[in-house]
Amino acid sequence: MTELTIIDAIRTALGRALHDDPDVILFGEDIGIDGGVFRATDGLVQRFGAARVRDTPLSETVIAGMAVGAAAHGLKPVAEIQFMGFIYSTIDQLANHAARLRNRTRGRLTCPMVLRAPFGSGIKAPEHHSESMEAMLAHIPGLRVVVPSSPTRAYGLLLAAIRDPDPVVFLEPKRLYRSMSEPVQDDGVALPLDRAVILREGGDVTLVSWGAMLSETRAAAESLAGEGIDAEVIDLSSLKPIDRDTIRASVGRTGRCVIVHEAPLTAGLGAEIAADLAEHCLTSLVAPVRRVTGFDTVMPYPKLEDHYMPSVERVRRAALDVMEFS
Amino acid sequence: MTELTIIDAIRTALGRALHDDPDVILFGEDIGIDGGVFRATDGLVQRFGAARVRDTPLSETVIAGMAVGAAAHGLKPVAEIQFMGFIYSTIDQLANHAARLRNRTRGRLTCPMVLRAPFGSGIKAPEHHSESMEAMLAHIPGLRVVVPSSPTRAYGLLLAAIRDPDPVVFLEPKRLYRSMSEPVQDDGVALPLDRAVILREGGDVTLVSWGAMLSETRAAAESLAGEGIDAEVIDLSSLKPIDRDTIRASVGRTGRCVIVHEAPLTAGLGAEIAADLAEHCLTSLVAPVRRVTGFDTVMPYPKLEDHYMPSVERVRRAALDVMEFS
Amino acid sequence: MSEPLRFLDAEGGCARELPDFARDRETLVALYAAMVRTRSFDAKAIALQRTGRLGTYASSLGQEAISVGVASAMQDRDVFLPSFREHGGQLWRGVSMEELFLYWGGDERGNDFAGPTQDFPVCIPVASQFPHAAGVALAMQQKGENAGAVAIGGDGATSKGDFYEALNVVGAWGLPAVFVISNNAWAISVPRSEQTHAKTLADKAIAAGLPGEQVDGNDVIAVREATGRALERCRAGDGGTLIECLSYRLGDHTTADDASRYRDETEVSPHWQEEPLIRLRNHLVAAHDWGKADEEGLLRSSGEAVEAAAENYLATEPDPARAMFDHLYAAIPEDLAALAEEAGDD
Amino acid sequence: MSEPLRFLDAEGGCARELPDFARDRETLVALYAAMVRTRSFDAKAIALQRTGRLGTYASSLGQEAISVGVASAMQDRDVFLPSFREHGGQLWRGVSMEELFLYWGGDERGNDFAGPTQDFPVCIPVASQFPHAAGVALAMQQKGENAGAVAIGGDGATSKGDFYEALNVVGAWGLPAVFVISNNAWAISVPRSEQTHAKTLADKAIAAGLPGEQVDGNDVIAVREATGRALERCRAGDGGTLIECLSYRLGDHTTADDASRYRDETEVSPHWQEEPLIRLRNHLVAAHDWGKADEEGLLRSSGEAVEAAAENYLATEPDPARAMFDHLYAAIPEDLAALAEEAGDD
Ligand SMILES: Cc1ncc(C[n+]2csc(CCOP(=O)(O)OP(=O)(O)O)c2C)c(N)n1
Ligand SMILES: Cc1ncc(C[n+]2csc(CCOP(=O)(O)OP(=O)(O)O)c2C)c(N)n1
Ligand SMILES: [Mg+2]
Ligand SMILES: [Mg+2]
Repeated sequence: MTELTIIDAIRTALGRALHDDPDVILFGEDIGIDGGVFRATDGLVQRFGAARVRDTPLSETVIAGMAVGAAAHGLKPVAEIQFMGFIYSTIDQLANHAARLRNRTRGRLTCPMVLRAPFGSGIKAPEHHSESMEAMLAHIPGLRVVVPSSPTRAYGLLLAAIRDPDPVVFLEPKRLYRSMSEPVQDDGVALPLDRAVILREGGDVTLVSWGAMLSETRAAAESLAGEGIDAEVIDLSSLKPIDRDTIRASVGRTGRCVIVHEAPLTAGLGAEIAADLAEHCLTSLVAPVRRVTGFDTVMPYPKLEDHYMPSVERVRRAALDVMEFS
Repeated sequence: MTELTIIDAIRTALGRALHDDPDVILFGEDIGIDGGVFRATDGLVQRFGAARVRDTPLSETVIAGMAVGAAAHGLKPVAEIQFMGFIYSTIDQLANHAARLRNRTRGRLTCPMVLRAPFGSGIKAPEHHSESMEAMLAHIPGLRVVVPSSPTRAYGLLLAAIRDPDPVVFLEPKRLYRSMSEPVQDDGVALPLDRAVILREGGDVTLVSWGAMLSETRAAAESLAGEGIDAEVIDLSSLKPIDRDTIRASVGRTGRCVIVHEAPLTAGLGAEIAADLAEHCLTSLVAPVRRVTGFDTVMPYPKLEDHYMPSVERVRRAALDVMEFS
Repeated sequence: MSEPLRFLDAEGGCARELPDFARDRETLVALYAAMVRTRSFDAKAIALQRTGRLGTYASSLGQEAISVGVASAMQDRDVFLPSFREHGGQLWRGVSMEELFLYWGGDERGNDFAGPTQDFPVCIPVASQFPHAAGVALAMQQKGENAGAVAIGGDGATSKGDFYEALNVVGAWGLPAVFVISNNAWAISVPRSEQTHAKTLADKAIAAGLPGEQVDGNDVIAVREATGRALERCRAGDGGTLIECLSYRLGDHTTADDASRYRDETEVSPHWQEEPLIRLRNHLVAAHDWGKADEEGLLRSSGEAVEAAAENYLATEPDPARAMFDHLYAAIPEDLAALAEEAGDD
Repeated sequence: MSEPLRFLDAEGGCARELPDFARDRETLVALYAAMVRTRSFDAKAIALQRTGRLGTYASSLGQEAISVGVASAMQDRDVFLPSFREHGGQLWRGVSMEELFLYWGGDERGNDFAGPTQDFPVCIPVASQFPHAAGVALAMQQKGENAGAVAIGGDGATSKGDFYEALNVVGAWGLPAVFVISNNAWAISVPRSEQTHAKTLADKAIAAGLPGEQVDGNDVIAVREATGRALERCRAGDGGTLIECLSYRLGDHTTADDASRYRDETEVSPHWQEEPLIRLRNHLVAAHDWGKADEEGLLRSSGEAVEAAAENYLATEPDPARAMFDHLYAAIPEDLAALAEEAGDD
C-alpha cells in the first residue's frame, strides 16, 4: 500500500473511476494539462485523453449546468469548481435542477453528478479562496454534501460520491490536501456516504466537526485528555443528509456537545446539529451546546486569517466551559 | 389614513422613497409599465419616469451586480427579483460583493442597495415560484435580511431598508400581499431594522416565526388559548442580524419554544434560533425546542403544496407536545 | 443582413422553392394537424385554468409553428429540451395531452412521460435549459450517438448569462446542440427592442463563433428546414447552431398576465395576419386539395382528443403526500424517513 | 476583419500617423515611466512573495501597456474597475505602491486608498466587475456626470455570463461604460483558442449591439487612443464600447502557478520581441532624444520608489483582529458585538 496524501487519494480515486467506468468524465477549469490548480487531476489527461478530462471555458454556471445535462443523458460527470468562493454561480443549477431532476420527473431522469470543490481557509490564499459556505448547500433538498477528513476517507468517499445515483457536492478541505499521509489501498472500495464517524471515543463531551477543523478539534481533545477530560470526536463527514443518530447517541452518553466549524456562525451547519440536540437530546444535555466557529464576519484577507479561524485554544476553552457548567 | 394591503404598503413606501430621495432608483424585470408581476410598482413609472423605474433585460445576475455598482457610486438602487426561485443567480454578487464592499475597502466604498423578492408558497404558483431559501442569505456576513408581516411593517421596514447604509435583502411574503389590510399612514417614518416583535404576549410557550407563516402561528396561538395555553408569538422580522435578546428573554419566561417556517428543515433558519437557545437558554428550557417547517423536500408542485406547508394543526400539535413534555 | 428563411408567405404563397419534405402532402398535413392540435390544447388549457382546474398556463397561441417545426425535424434519438411554451413540440415528440395537463395542473407525474423518455420536461427558470442541452450534447459526443440536443428558449432568454455560457461551450467544444430562440417579440412586458441592442438575436451566435440564422417562425416549413440542417451539422460532427425564429405572442404571457397593461391591441392585430396556421392551410387548400371536410374532420378529432385527455386528467387521483419524499433520492435517507411518516398522515 | 489598431510596431517604428497626444514628448515619457514603474513594482512584488513577505501575486509582465494606456485616457471623474492584473492602471490613477503592497500582502487597508476614492479595488471573481461597471455607468447616466466607467478583464472573463449580461445591459440602456479585454492569450492554462470559438473577442460586442474593436495591447498609444475615443462616446451619450487589447502573459499566471507545465518556452520567447516597453523606448530614442541618462534616471527613481514603498509596507503594523467586525456594517449589530469582544482578545 502506498502512502497517500488527501490530494493523492483524490487523484487516485478519480483515476480509478475513469478506469472502471467509461461513462465517467471530468471537466473543470485547468484540470487538463495543468492537472488542476491543486494537482487533483495531475496526469489524468495523459492517461485518459482530452475527451474525458476536459478543460472548460471559464464558466462556472455552465460547468454545473452541463453536468446536469450530461448526467441526465447517461454520463457520470465529475466537475471541478476551482475554489468554493466561485461556487455561488452554480447554486442556481444545483438547487433548481440537479437536486430536483429525479423528483421533478418522478425518477424518469436522474442526476448522478459530482461537483468537487476545495474549501476552507488556512493557506493564506487571496480573497474568495478560503470560503466555507457548506451550510448553503446543505440546505438544498435532494443534494448530498460530503466532506472527507483523511486520505482513506477521501478515496472511499469520492468513489462513493461518483457511484451514487444522485448529485453530490464533494468539498475538499484544502488545508489538509498535503498535510497528512497514510497508506491507502486503491482497491475500488467505496465508503458509505451517509455515516458520521467516531474518530476518538470519549465519555465526557462530544466534539463534532468536519473537514480541516478536525485537526484543531482532535488537538483540543488530546489537550483535554491531559486535563483528565475524555472527549469523543465525531467527523460529521456527510453534511447532507446528516447522520443524526450517531450524534444523538454520543451526546446521549456524554451530555455535552461542542460543534466546531470554519464557516460563519449564523445559519452555519453547526446550528442544525445544535438544534437537533435541542429537540431530541434535551434531557441528556447537562450543559449548553457550544459552537466554535469562524467569527460571524466576512472571511478576512490572509493577514487576519488566523484570528478568524477557530483555534485549538478556542475549542479547548469551549469544551472546558461546558465541562464546568453546572 | 388609508387601508392598505401589504402590496399597497410596499408600493407606497417605494413611491415615498422615490419622492424623497432623488438617488433612489428602481429596476427589475417588468416593474415599469407592467407595474411588476404583483403590481408592487404599479403606477410608479408614470409618476417618476422611465429613467428611475426601469425594466431590465432578463438577467438576474446583472440586476444584482448593477445594484452593487450603482450603490457604490452614489445611487440607492432598489432592485426586484421576480420570484425567490430566481434569486440564486444573484448570490455570487450578494455574497462576494454587496456584503463585502464596505469591509473590503474599510469603509471607502459602501453598498446601500435593496434587493426585493417575493417569497414563499401558498398561491399555487408554478415550480420555482414558491421557494423560501432565506437561510442561505442569512448565512452571508455583511448582509441584512428582512421580512415584513403586515402592511404597517412592510411600509416601515422597506423605508428603513432603503435608507440603511448597507445591503438589505427584503423578502416579501407573497401569500400575504393581499390577504390583509390595515390603516397605514404614509408619513415617511421607518421602523427599526434589527428588532424582533412580540405580536402576542403569553407566558406558556414561545412561538417564533416570520412572514406568511405568522398567520398559521397566530391561528395556532388562538386555538391554544382555547385550550388554556397562553402562547407568546414573536415575529422575527430581521432574519439577519437576529434579535437574539428578545427571543432569549421570551424563552427565559416561557421555558418552551416552537419555531415555524416554510423553508426545508435542514439548515433552515429555525436551526439558528434553536441552536441559540441550546447555548444560551438551556437552563430555562423545560421542553425540547421544536421546529415545524416545510418538509425537508423539494417544494412540491401546487397539487401537493398544502401538504408541504406547515399547517395550523402541525403548529398546534408541536406546541401541545412541548407543553405536555415532562 | 440576409432575410429570414421563409418558404410560405403570410397568405400561403410560396416565397421560394419548397424543400423536398414540403412537397409531400402527408408531411404537410401532419404538420398542420400538429399545429391545430396544439391550438386546441391551448384553448382547453386556458378554459380549465379559468375555471380553477389548472394552474398558471403559458399559451403558445401564434407560435405553434416553432416547436412543431423544430420537433418534426428531430429524430427519436435526439433530445428535446423545451422551455415552457413548446407544447406543440412536446406533443409531436410523443408526450400525451393528459401528461401535459397533469404537469400544468401542478402534478410532477406529468413530467414522467411514457413518451420520449430521454426528453427533458418543461423548464421554468429562463435559459437554464441551455446548459443542460450542452451537457446532453456532450454525452452524445462522448458516446458517439450521432444525435443532437435541441433546446428552445425565448427572446428574453438570450439576455441571460447561462444562455451565453452554454452557447460558448457549444462553440468551443463543437458540441452537437441546436439552440432555438422562439422570438415572440415580448418577454412578459419587455419588448424585444428593450431586451438587447443586438441587431438580431441570431447575431448572438457570433459571440460563440457559431452559425446563427434567422427564420420566419410562423412558417413551419422554414423552421423545420433550418432545424433539420442544423441537426445534420450535428450528425456530421460540425457542431452547434443558433436559430432565431421570428414570431409573435398573440396572447397574454400566461394566464396570470394581462397584456393590455403594456401593449396596444393595435400592435397585436396585424400579427393575426401572419400567424402560422392560416398560411399552411391556404397552401394545403391551394396545392394539396385540402377541403372543408378535411378541415372539419381535423378540428373534430383534435377537439375530441383534447376533451378525452382533459377528462382523464380531471379524473386522476392526486399523488399521495409522501410522494414528496419518495423521489427525492434513489433511496430515502434515514433522517428523512421519520419526516416522511409525519407527512404520510398529514 | 480589420487589423488591430496599432501606431507603434514592435521595433518602435510608426505603423500609422500618431494621434496628437503621442507627439508630445512629456506625455510619451509619462506613459513610458508608468510602464517602467509598473515593471519594477512587479519585480519587487514577486521578490517579496518568494521570500514569504507577500501573498499570491499576479504579475502584469508584458501587459503594462494595457492598463497604463487605459488609465491614461481616463479623467479623474471616470471610474476604474480593474481585475487583478492592472497595477499599472491603478498606479497611474493615484493608488500608491504601498497600498498595493498592503493589498497583495493580505490586508484590506490596501483597498482603502487615499487616491481615486471612487475607483473600485482589485476584483478576484473573474468578470464580476463588469456588472459593477454597468451599475457605476448607470449612476453616471442618472446623475448626468458626463463620465465613464472603465472595467478591465481577461480573455477568460469573456466566457462568463456576468460579462455578457453586463455587456448586454450596457447596450440596451446606452450606458457610458468601456469594457476592456486584456487578452493575454491565456487564462491560467487555457489558451484563448480553447476559451471560445469566436473569431475575435471584440466580436462579442455584436451580441450586445455595441461597437467592438481590436487593439494592439502592446502599443500604449493605441490602447490610450481607443480608450479615449470610447470615453468620448460615453461623454457624448453614445453609450458603451468593447475593446480587445491583444497582448501576451510573459510570466506565470500568478506566483502560485508554474506555466512550464502547460506551455513551451518556445511559444513564449517570440513574444518578448513584442512587449510594450521596448517599442516605446525605441520610439523615444528615435524621435524624442531619449538618452542613456534619461533611462538610467528613470530606472533609478522607479527602483527607489518601489523600495521605499516596500519598506513602508513591511513596517506597517497589522490591523487589530477586531477590524473584521468594525467594517462589516456601518454600525455593529448587537448580536455581533459579543463575538467582537471574543475576537479582540484572541
Ligand atoms: C431566471 C428567470 N427569471 C424570471 C422568470 C420569470 N419569467 C417567466 S417567463 C419570463 C419572460 C420570458 O420571456 P422570453 O424568454 O421571451 O419567453 P416567452 O415567455 O416570451 O416565451 C419571465 C421574466 C423566470 N421564469 N426565470
Ligand atoms: C469566477 C472565477 N472562477 C475562477 C477563478 C480562478 N481564476 C483566477 S484567474 C483565472 C483565469 C483568468 O483568466 P483571464 O480572464 O484570461 O485573466 P488573466 O489571468 O489571464 O489576466 C481563474 C480561472 C476566479 N478568480 N474567478
Ligand atoms: Mg418572448
Ligand atoms: Mg488571460
